[in-house]
Amino acid sequence: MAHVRVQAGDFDVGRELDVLTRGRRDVGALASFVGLVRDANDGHAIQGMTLEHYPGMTESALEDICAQAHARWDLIDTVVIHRVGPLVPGDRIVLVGVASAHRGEAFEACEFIMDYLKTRAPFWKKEDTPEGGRWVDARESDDAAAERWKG
Amino acid sequence: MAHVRVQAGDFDVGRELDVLTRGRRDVGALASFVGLVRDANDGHAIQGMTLEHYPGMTESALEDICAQAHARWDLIDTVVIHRVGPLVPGDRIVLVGVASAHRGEAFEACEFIMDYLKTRAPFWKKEDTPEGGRWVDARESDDAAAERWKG
Amino acid sequence: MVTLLFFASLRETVGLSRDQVALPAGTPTVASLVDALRSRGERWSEAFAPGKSWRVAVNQRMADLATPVRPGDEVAFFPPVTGG
Amino acid sequence: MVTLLFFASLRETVGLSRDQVALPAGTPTVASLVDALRSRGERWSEAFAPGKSWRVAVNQRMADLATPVRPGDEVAFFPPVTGG
Repeated sequence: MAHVRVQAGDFDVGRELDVLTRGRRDVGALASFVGLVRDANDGHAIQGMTLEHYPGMTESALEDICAQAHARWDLIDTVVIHRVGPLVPGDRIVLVGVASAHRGEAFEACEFIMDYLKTRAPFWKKEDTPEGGRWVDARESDDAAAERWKG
Repeated sequence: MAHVRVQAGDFDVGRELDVLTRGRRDVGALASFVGLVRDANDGHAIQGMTLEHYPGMTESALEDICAQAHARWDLIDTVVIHRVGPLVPGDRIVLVGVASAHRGEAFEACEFIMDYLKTRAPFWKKEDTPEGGRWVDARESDDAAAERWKG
Repeated sequence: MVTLLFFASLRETVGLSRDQVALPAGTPTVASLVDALRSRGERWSEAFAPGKSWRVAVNQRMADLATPVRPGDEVAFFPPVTGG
Repeated sequence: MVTLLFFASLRETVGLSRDQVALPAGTPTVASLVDALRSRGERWSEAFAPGKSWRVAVNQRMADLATPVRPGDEVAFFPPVTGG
Protein backbone atom coordinates (compact mmCIF):
# COMPACT_ATOMS: atom_id res chain seq x y z
CA MET A 1 0.00 0.00 0.00
CA ALA A 2 2.68 2.49 0.93
CA HIS A 3 6.47 2.45 0.66
CA VAL A 4 8.13 4.85 3.10
CA ARG A 5 11.89 5.34 3.44
CA VAL A 6 14.13 7.83 5.22
CA GLN A 7 17.70 7.67 4.00
CA ALA A 8 20.91 9.67 3.64
CA GLY A 9 21.59 8.63 0.05
CA ASP A 10 20.03 9.77 -3.20
CA PHE A 11 17.20 7.85 -4.88
CA ASP A 12 16.53 6.90 -8.52
CA VAL A 13 13.23 8.59 -9.43
CA GLY A 14 12.50 6.36 -12.42
CA ARG A 15 13.20 3.15 -10.55
CA GLU A 16 11.16 4.17 -7.49
CA LEU A 17 8.16 5.18 -9.59
CA ASP A 18 8.45 1.99 -11.61
CA VAL A 19 7.77 -0.01 -8.44
CA LEU A 20 4.29 1.53 -8.31
CA THR A 21 3.26 0.33 -11.77
CA ARG A 22 5.44 -2.65 -12.70
CA GLY A 23 3.44 -5.77 -13.58
CA ARG A 24 0.14 -3.95 -13.01
CA ARG A 25 -2.58 -3.30 -15.55
CA ASP A 26 -4.96 -1.27 -13.38
CA VAL A 27 -2.86 1.89 -12.93
CA GLY A 28 -4.04 4.64 -15.25
CA ALA A 29 -2.38 7.56 -13.49
CA LEU A 30 0.94 8.09 -11.73
CA ALA A 31 1.46 11.52 -10.19
CA SER A 32 4.75 12.37 -8.56
CA PHE A 33 6.68 15.14 -6.92
CA VAL A 34 10.39 15.65 -6.36
CA GLY A 35 11.62 18.41 -4.04
CA LEU A 36 15.18 19.68 -4.55
CA VAL A 37 17.63 21.97 -2.73
CA ARG A 38 17.72 25.44 -4.30
CA ASP A 39 20.70 27.78 -4.14
CA ALA A 40 18.57 30.59 -2.72
CA ASN A 41 15.77 30.76 -0.16
CA ASP A 42 14.02 33.73 1.46
CA GLY A 43 16.68 35.99 -0.04
CA HIS A 44 19.59 34.00 1.43
CA ALA A 45 22.27 32.37 -0.69
CA ILE A 46 22.34 28.67 0.17
CA GLN A 47 25.63 26.75 0.03
CA GLY A 48 24.12 23.61 1.47
CA MET A 49 21.83 22.36 4.18
CA THR A 50 21.56 19.65 6.79
CA LEU A 51 18.31 17.81 7.30
CA GLU A 52 17.73 16.67 10.86
CA HIS A 53 14.90 14.28 11.72
CA TYR A 54 13.37 12.31 14.59
CA PRO A 55 14.21 8.67 13.82
CA GLY A 56 11.27 6.37 14.36
CA MET A 57 8.66 9.08 14.54
CA THR A 58 9.55 10.26 11.03
CA GLU A 59 8.74 6.90 9.47
CA SER A 60 5.51 6.47 11.42
CA ALA A 61 4.41 10.03 10.59
CA LEU A 62 4.99 9.41 6.88
CA GLU A 63 3.19 6.06 7.04
CA ASP A 64 0.27 7.72 8.79
CA ILE A 65 0.08 10.44 6.11
CA CYS A 66 0.05 7.80 3.36
CA ALA A 67 -2.64 5.83 5.22
CA GLN A 68 -4.75 8.99 5.39
CA ALA A 69 -4.33 9.45 1.64
CA HIS A 70 -5.32 5.83 0.97
CA ALA A 71 -8.40 6.26 3.19
CA ARG A 72 -9.41 9.45 1.44
CA TRP A 73 -8.86 8.53 -2.22
CA ASP A 74 -9.04 5.31 -4.20
CA LEU A 75 -5.29 4.74 -4.57
CA ILE A 76 -3.38 1.70 -5.76
CA ASP A 77 0.04 2.42 -4.28
CA THR A 78 2.14 5.24 -2.84
CA VAL A 79 5.83 5.90 -2.22
CA VAL A 80 7.50 8.51 -0.03
CA ILE A 81 11.28 8.78 0.21
CA HIS A 82 12.90 11.57 2.23
CA ARG A 83 16.60 12.20 2.59
CA VAL A 84 18.38 13.33 5.78
CA GLY A 85 21.88 14.63 6.50
CA PRO A 86 23.98 17.07 4.48
CA LEU A 87 22.75 18.15 1.03
CA VAL A 88 23.87 20.71 -1.55
CA PRO A 89 21.92 22.78 -4.10
CA GLY A 90 20.62 20.58 -6.90
CA ASP A 91 20.27 17.55 -4.62
CA ARG A 92 16.95 15.77 -4.42
CA ILE A 93 15.31 15.94 -0.96
CA VAL A 94 12.02 14.14 -1.25
CA LEU A 95 10.01 11.95 -3.64
CA VAL A 96 6.27 11.38 -3.42
CA GLY A 97 4.61 9.08 -5.96
CA VAL A 98 0.95 8.09 -6.15
CA ALA A 99 -0.57 5.45 -8.45
CA SER A 100 -4.31 5.39 -9.06
CA ALA A 101 -6.80 4.44 -11.75
CA HIS A 102 -7.60 8.08 -12.53
CA ARG A 103 -5.56 11.25 -12.69
CA GLY A 104 -7.70 13.48 -10.49
CA GLU A 105 -7.18 11.24 -7.48
CA ALA A 106 -3.47 10.74 -8.16
CA PHE A 107 -2.80 14.49 -8.38
CA GLU A 108 -4.87 15.36 -5.30
CA ALA A 109 -3.35 12.63 -3.15
CA CYS A 110 0.18 13.59 -4.23
CA GLU A 111 -0.39 17.23 -3.24
CA PHE A 112 -2.07 16.15 0.01
CA ILE A 113 0.89 13.98 0.99
CA MET A 114 3.35 16.80 0.25
CA ASP A 115 1.27 19.36 2.18
CA TYR A 116 0.98 17.08 5.19
CA LEU A 117 4.63 16.02 5.03
CA LYS A 118 5.65 19.70 5.08
CA THR A 119 3.60 20.43 8.20
CA ARG A 120 3.48 17.13 10.13
CA ALA A 121 6.59 15.01 9.51
CA PRO A 122 9.46 15.71 11.94
CA PHE A 123 12.21 17.04 9.65
CA TRP A 124 14.13 20.28 10.15
CA LYS A 125 16.38 22.09 7.68
CA LYS A 126 19.44 24.04 8.69
CA GLU A 127 20.83 26.04 5.80
CA ASP A 128 24.48 26.98 5.34
CA THR A 129 24.62 30.59 4.19
CA PRO A 130 27.55 33.02 3.83
CA GLU A 131 26.32 34.51 7.16
CA GLY A 132 26.45 31.12 8.90
CA GLY A 133 23.97 28.39 9.80
CA ARG A 134 20.27 29.27 9.72
CA TRP A 135 17.37 27.11 10.81
CA VAL A 136 14.63 27.41 8.21
CA ASP A 137 11.44 28.96 9.56
CA ALA A 138 8.15 27.14 9.07
CA ARG A 139 6.04 28.90 6.44
CA GLU A 140 2.50 30.08 6.98
CA SER A 141 1.85 29.28 3.32
CA ASP A 142 2.62 25.62 4.09
CA ASP A 143 0.14 25.66 6.99
CA ALA A 144 -2.46 27.21 4.70
CA ALA A 145 -1.80 24.57 2.03
CA ALA A 146 -2.35 21.81 4.60
CA GLU A 147 -5.47 23.49 6.01
CA ARG A 148 -7.31 23.29 2.69
CA TRP A 149 -7.62 19.50 3.02
CA LYS A 150 -9.76 19.82 6.12
CA GLY A 151 -13.55 20.13 6.06
CA MET B 1 11.56 26.13 -22.16
CA ALA B 2 9.54 23.13 -23.32
CA HIS B 3 10.47 19.73 -24.69
CA VAL B 4 7.69 18.14 -26.74
CA ARG B 5 7.90 14.75 -28.42
CA VAL B 6 5.41 12.42 -30.12
CA GLN B 7 6.80 8.94 -30.60
CA ALA B 8 5.86 5.28 -31.00
CA GLY B 9 8.41 3.96 -28.54
CA ASP B 10 8.41 3.97 -24.74
CA PHE B 11 10.22 6.63 -22.70
CA ASP B 12 12.41 6.47 -19.60
CA VAL B 13 10.61 8.53 -16.94
CA GLY B 14 13.68 9.04 -14.75
CA ARG B 15 15.89 10.13 -17.63
CA GLU B 16 13.30 12.50 -19.10
CA LEU B 17 12.64 14.18 -15.74
CA ASP B 18 16.36 14.41 -15.10
CA VAL B 19 16.68 16.68 -18.15
CA LEU B 20 14.53 19.27 -16.35
CA THR B 21 16.82 19.54 -13.32
CA ARG B 22 20.31 18.37 -14.33
CA GLY B 23 23.01 20.98 -13.69
CA ARG B 24 20.47 23.43 -12.26
CA ARG B 25 20.37 24.84 -8.74
CA ASP B 26 17.18 26.91 -9.01
CA VAL B 27 14.64 24.08 -9.32
CA GLY B 28 12.91 23.45 -5.99
CA ALA B 29 9.94 21.48 -7.31
CA LEU B 30 9.45 18.91 -10.04
CA ALA B 31 5.87 17.71 -10.54
CA SER B 32 5.13 14.99 -13.05
CA PHE B 33 2.40 12.80 -14.40
CA VAL B 34 2.50 9.50 -16.27
CA GLY B 35 -0.65 8.14 -17.93
CA LEU B 36 -0.82 4.38 -18.57
CA VAL B 37 -3.09 1.96 -20.45
CA ARG B 38 -5.51 0.18 -18.07
CA ASP B 39 -7.00 -3.24 -18.74
CA ALA B 40 -10.54 -1.90 -18.24
CA ASN B 41 -12.33 1.31 -19.20
CA ASP B 42 -16.00 2.30 -18.97
CA GLY B 43 -16.84 -1.31 -18.11
CA HIS B 44 -15.06 -2.73 -21.17
CA ALA B 45 -12.18 -5.19 -20.96
CA ILE B 46 -9.24 -3.70 -22.84
CA GLN B 47 -6.80 -5.99 -24.66
CA GLY B 48 -4.92 -3.12 -26.23
CA MET B 49 -5.41 0.17 -27.98
CA THR B 50 -4.16 2.16 -30.94
CA LEU B 51 -3.41 5.84 -30.59
CA GLU B 52 -3.99 7.84 -33.76
CA HIS B 53 -2.84 11.44 -34.06
CA TYR B 54 -2.59 14.35 -36.47
CA PRO B 55 1.12 14.63 -37.28
CA GLY B 56 2.30 18.23 -37.25
CA MET B 57 -0.71 19.63 -35.47
CA THR B 58 -0.11 17.37 -32.47
CA GLU B 59 3.33 18.79 -31.82
CA SER B 60 2.24 22.39 -32.30
CA ALA B 61 -0.80 21.87 -30.04
CA LEU B 62 1.42 20.46 -27.29
CA GLU B 63 3.94 23.28 -27.70
CA ASP B 64 1.13 25.81 -27.49
CA ILE B 65 -0.21 24.22 -24.28
CA CYS B 66 3.27 24.34 -22.71
CA ALA B 67 3.67 27.97 -23.80
CA GLN B 68 0.36 28.81 -22.11
CA ALA B 69 1.60 27.14 -18.92
CA HIS B 70 4.89 29.07 -19.04
CA ALA B 71 2.94 32.32 -19.54
CA ARG B 72 0.61 31.57 -16.64
CA TRP B 73 3.08 30.30 -14.02
CA ASP B 74 6.72 30.98 -13.23
CA LEU B 75 8.15 27.75 -14.63
CA ILE B 76 11.74 26.77 -15.32
CA ASP B 77 11.21 23.93 -17.79
CA THR B 78 8.54 21.53 -19.04
CA VAL B 79 8.47 18.22 -20.90
CA VAL B 80 5.59 16.47 -22.68
CA ILE B 81 6.06 13.10 -24.37
CA HIS B 82 3.08 11.29 -25.91
CA ARG B 83 3.14 7.89 -27.56
CA VAL B 84 1.19 6.88 -30.68
CA GLY B 85 0.48 3.55 -32.37
CA PRO B 86 -0.41 0.22 -30.75
CA LEU B 87 -0.19 -0.10 -26.95
CA VAL B 88 -1.16 -2.78 -24.43
CA PRO B 89 -2.35 -2.54 -20.80
CA GLY B 90 0.48 -1.46 -18.52
CA ASP B 91 2.16 0.59 -21.26
CA ARG B 92 2.96 4.22 -20.60
CA ILE B 93 1.03 6.65 -22.84
CA VAL B 94 2.07 10.12 -21.77
CA LEU B 95 4.58 11.95 -19.56
CA VAL B 96 4.21 15.52 -18.37
CA GLY B 97 6.95 17.04 -16.22
CA VAL B 98 7.14 20.58 -14.83
CA ALA B 99 10.12 22.15 -13.03
CA SER B 100 9.64 25.29 -10.97
CA ALA B 101 11.08 27.01 -7.92
CA HIS B 102 8.00 26.21 -5.82
CA ARG B 103 5.68 23.23 -5.57
CA GLY B 104 2.34 25.04 -5.90
CA GLU B 105 3.21 26.27 -9.38
CA ALA B 106 4.70 22.96 -10.48
CA PHE B 107 1.61 20.99 -9.42
CA GLU B 108 -0.86 23.44 -10.95
CA ALA B 109 0.98 23.70 -14.26
CA CYS B 110 1.31 19.91 -14.51
CA GLU B 111 -2.43 19.45 -14.00
CA PHE B 112 -3.19 22.27 -16.42
CA ILE B 113 -1.05 20.72 -19.16
CA MET B 114 -2.73 17.32 -18.68
CA ASP B 115 -6.23 18.85 -18.69
CA TYR B 116 -5.52 20.82 -21.86
CA LEU B 117 -3.74 17.91 -23.55
CA LYS B 118 -6.81 15.74 -22.89
CA THR B 119 -9.18 18.22 -24.51
CA ARG B 120 -7.09 20.06 -27.12
CA ALA B 121 -4.30 17.86 -28.51
CA PRO B 122 -5.34 15.82 -31.57
CA PHE B 123 -4.99 12.24 -30.32
CA TRP B 124 -7.66 9.55 -30.57
CA LYS B 125 -7.78 6.17 -28.83
CA LYS B 126 -9.30 3.07 -30.37
CA GLU B 127 -9.55 0.26 -27.85
CA ASP B 128 -9.44 -3.45 -28.68
CA THR B 129 -12.14 -5.17 -26.65
CA PRO B 130 -13.54 -8.74 -26.82
CA GLU B 131 -16.47 -7.16 -28.72
CA GLY B 132 -14.17 -5.53 -31.30
CA GLY B 133 -12.62 -2.12 -31.84
CA ARG B 134 -14.15 0.80 -30.00
CA TRP B 135 -13.30 4.48 -30.39
CA VAL B 136 -13.07 6.02 -26.94
CA ASP B 137 -15.67 8.71 -26.29
CA ALA B 138 -14.54 12.11 -25.07
CA ARG B 139 -15.44 12.57 -21.41
CA GLU B 140 -17.46 15.45 -20.07
CA SER B 141 -15.36 15.22 -16.89
CA ASP B 142 -12.28 16.06 -18.98
CA ASP B 143 -14.03 19.10 -20.43
CA ALA B 144 -15.00 20.17 -16.92
CA ALA B 145 -11.41 19.71 -15.72
CA ALA B 146 -10.15 21.94 -18.54
CA GLU B 147 -12.87 24.55 -17.94
CA ARG B 148 -11.70 25.24 -14.39
CA TRP B 149 -8.53 26.94 -15.68
CA LYS B 150 -10.57 29.67 -17.36
CA GLY B 151 -11.56 32.90 -15.66
CA MET C 1 -7.99 23.36 -54.26
CA VAL C 2 -7.76 22.54 -50.59
CA THR C 3 -6.46 19.43 -48.84
CA LEU C 4 -8.94 17.61 -46.63
CA LEU C 5 -7.84 15.29 -43.83
CA PHE C 6 -10.04 12.94 -41.82
CA PHE C 7 -9.09 11.27 -38.54
CA ALA C 8 -10.25 8.50 -36.23
CA SER C 9 -13.94 7.48 -36.25
CA LEU C 10 -14.76 10.22 -38.74
CA ARG C 11 -12.14 8.83 -41.11
CA GLU C 12 -13.72 5.40 -40.80
CA THR C 13 -17.22 6.76 -41.41
CA VAL C 14 -16.30 8.58 -44.63
CA GLY C 15 -13.90 5.82 -45.67
CA LEU C 16 -11.16 8.27 -46.61
CA SER C 17 -8.18 9.76 -44.83
CA ARG C 18 -7.17 12.40 -47.34
CA ASP C 19 -8.69 14.21 -50.31
CA GLN C 20 -8.17 17.22 -52.54
CA VAL C 21 -11.22 19.29 -53.46
CA ALA C 22 -12.07 22.48 -55.30
CA LEU C 23 -13.40 25.22 -53.06
CA PRO C 24 -17.11 26.11 -53.23
CA ALA C 25 -17.84 29.39 -55.05
CA GLY C 26 -18.15 32.71 -53.24
CA THR C 27 -16.24 33.31 -50.01
CA PRO C 28 -15.82 29.76 -48.79
CA THR C 29 -15.86 28.91 -45.09
CA VAL C 30 -15.73 25.66 -43.15
CA ALA C 31 -19.56 25.75 -43.22
CA SER C 32 -19.83 25.91 -47.01
CA LEU C 33 -17.16 23.21 -47.34
CA VAL C 34 -19.10 20.90 -45.01
CA ASP C 35 -22.33 21.57 -46.95
CA ALA C 36 -20.55 20.44 -50.10
CA LEU C 37 -19.21 17.32 -48.36
CA ARG C 38 -22.67 16.34 -47.03
CA SER C 39 -23.94 16.13 -50.61
CA ARG C 40 -21.37 13.43 -51.43
CA GLY C 41 -23.63 10.65 -50.16
CA GLU C 42 -24.87 8.73 -47.18
CA ARG C 43 -21.54 8.19 -45.40
CA TRP C 44 -20.84 11.89 -45.63
CA SER C 45 -24.23 13.10 -44.51
CA GLU C 46 -23.95 10.66 -41.59
CA ALA C 47 -20.47 11.88 -40.62
CA PHE C 48 -21.59 15.51 -40.65
CA ALA C 49 -25.21 15.00 -39.53
CA PRO C 50 -26.72 17.76 -37.37
CA GLY C 51 -25.99 17.09 -33.72
CA LYS C 52 -23.00 14.92 -34.63
CA SER C 53 -20.00 16.01 -32.64
CA TRP C 54 -16.97 16.83 -34.80
CA ARG C 55 -14.09 19.25 -34.73
CA VAL C 56 -12.26 21.07 -37.50
CA ALA C 57 -8.78 22.50 -37.84
CA VAL C 58 -7.65 24.83 -40.63
CA ASN C 59 -3.92 24.76 -41.26
CA GLN C 60 -3.46 22.77 -38.05
CA ARG C 61 -5.20 25.30 -35.81
CA MET C 62 -8.59 24.68 -34.21
CA ALA C 63 -11.30 26.40 -36.23
CA ASP C 64 -15.11 26.59 -36.44
CA LEU C 65 -17.91 26.83 -39.00
CA ALA C 66 -17.23 30.50 -39.66
CA THR C 67 -13.52 30.10 -40.35
CA PRO C 68 -12.67 31.16 -43.93
CA VAL C 69 -11.00 28.60 -46.18
CA ARG C 70 -8.55 29.70 -48.87
CA PRO C 71 -6.88 27.87 -51.76
CA GLY C 72 -3.99 25.75 -50.50
CA ASP C 73 -5.38 25.41 -46.98
CA GLU C 74 -5.27 22.12 -45.09
CA VAL C 75 -8.66 21.42 -43.50
CA ALA C 76 -8.87 18.53 -41.03
CA PHE C 77 -12.04 16.96 -39.61
CA PHE C 78 -12.06 14.72 -36.56
CA PRO C 79 -14.07 13.68 -33.51
CA PRO C 80 -13.45 15.21 -30.05
CA VAL C 81 -9.93 14.29 -28.93
CA THR C 82 -9.24 11.46 -26.46
CA GLY C 83 -5.48 11.42 -25.85
CA GLY C 84 -3.57 11.51 -22.60
CA MET D 1 11.54 8.48 34.80
CA VAL D 2 10.81 9.71 31.28
CA THR D 3 13.13 10.17 28.33
CA LEU D 4 13.32 13.68 26.92
CA LEU D 5 14.47 14.38 23.36
CA PHE D 6 15.25 17.77 21.83
CA PHE D 7 15.58 18.50 18.12
CA ALA D 8 16.84 21.20 15.76
CA SER D 9 16.97 24.83 17.02
CA LEU D 10 15.38 23.82 20.34
CA ARG D 11 18.14 21.26 20.84
CA GLU D 12 20.72 23.98 20.20
CA THR D 13 19.03 26.41 22.61
CA VAL D 14 18.93 23.98 25.53
CA GLY D 15 22.32 22.49 24.59
CA LEU D 16 21.11 18.93 25.02
CA SER D 17 19.67 16.32 22.68
CA ARG D 18 18.60 13.72 25.23
CA ASP D 19 17.89 13.54 28.95
CA GLN D 20 16.24 11.34 31.58
CA VAL D 21 14.15 13.05 34.24
CA ALA D 22 11.88 12.11 37.13
CA LEU D 23 8.25 13.01 36.57
CA PRO D 24 6.75 15.92 38.53
CA ALA D 25 4.45 14.88 41.40
CA GLY D 26 0.68 14.52 40.97
CA THR D 27 -0.78 13.59 37.56
CA PRO D 28 1.96 14.85 35.28
CA THR D 29 1.19 16.30 31.85
CA VAL D 30 3.31 17.93 29.17
CA ALA D 31 2.44 21.27 30.84
CA SER D 32 3.80 20.30 34.26
CA LEU D 33 6.89 18.77 32.61
CA VAL D 34 7.56 22.01 30.73
CA ASP D 35 7.09 24.04 33.94
CA ALA D 36 9.77 21.90 35.56
CA LEU D 37 12.09 22.35 32.55
CA ARG D 38 11.69 26.15 32.57
CA SER D 39 13.08 26.27 36.10
CA ARG D 40 16.36 24.69 34.94
CA GLY D 41 17.84 28.04 33.97
CA GLU D 42 18.06 30.73 31.35
CA ARG D 43 18.49 28.52 28.25
CA TRP D 44 15.46 26.52 29.28
CA SER D 45 13.21 29.45 30.10
CA GLU D 46 14.23 30.93 26.74
CA ALA D 47 13.46 27.73 24.83
CA PHE D 48 10.03 27.46 26.40
CA ALA D 49 9.27 31.17 26.79
CA PRO D 50 5.62 32.20 26.41
CA GLY D 51 4.88 32.92 22.75
CA LYS D 52 7.79 30.74 21.64
CA SER D 53 6.64 28.29 19.02
CA TRP D 54 7.44 24.67 19.87
CA ARG D 55 5.87 21.28 19.33
CA VAL D 56 5.79 18.20 21.50
CA ALA D 57 5.39 14.50 20.76
CA VAL D 58 4.71 11.83 23.40
CA ASN D 59 5.80 8.34 22.37
CA GLN D 60 6.34 9.63 18.82
CA ARG D 61 2.83 10.96 18.40
CA MET D 62 2.01 14.67 18.23
CA ALA D 63 0.74 15.86 21.62
CA ASP D 64 -0.16 19.10 23.43
CA LEU D 65 0.09 20.70 26.86
CA ALA D 66 -2.76 18.62 28.26
CA THR D 67 -1.33 15.27 27.17
CA PRO D 68 -0.62 13.05 30.22
CA VAL D 69 2.94 11.79 30.70
CA ARG D 70 3.57 8.42 32.32
CA PRO D 71 6.73 6.68 33.54
CA GLY D 72 8.70 5.24 30.62
CA ASP D 73 7.27 7.69 28.08
CA GLU D 74 9.44 9.33 25.41
CA VAL D 75 8.71 13.05 25.27
CA ALA D 76 10.21 15.01 22.36
CA PHE D 77 10.34 18.80 21.98
CA PHE D 78 11.08 20.52 18.69
CA PRO D 79 10.31 23.61 16.57
CA PRO D 80 7.67 23.57 13.81
CA VAL D 81 8.76 21.11 11.12
CA THR D 82 10.40 22.23 7.87
CA GLY D 83 10.97 19.11 5.77
CA GLY D 84 9.95 18.38 2.20
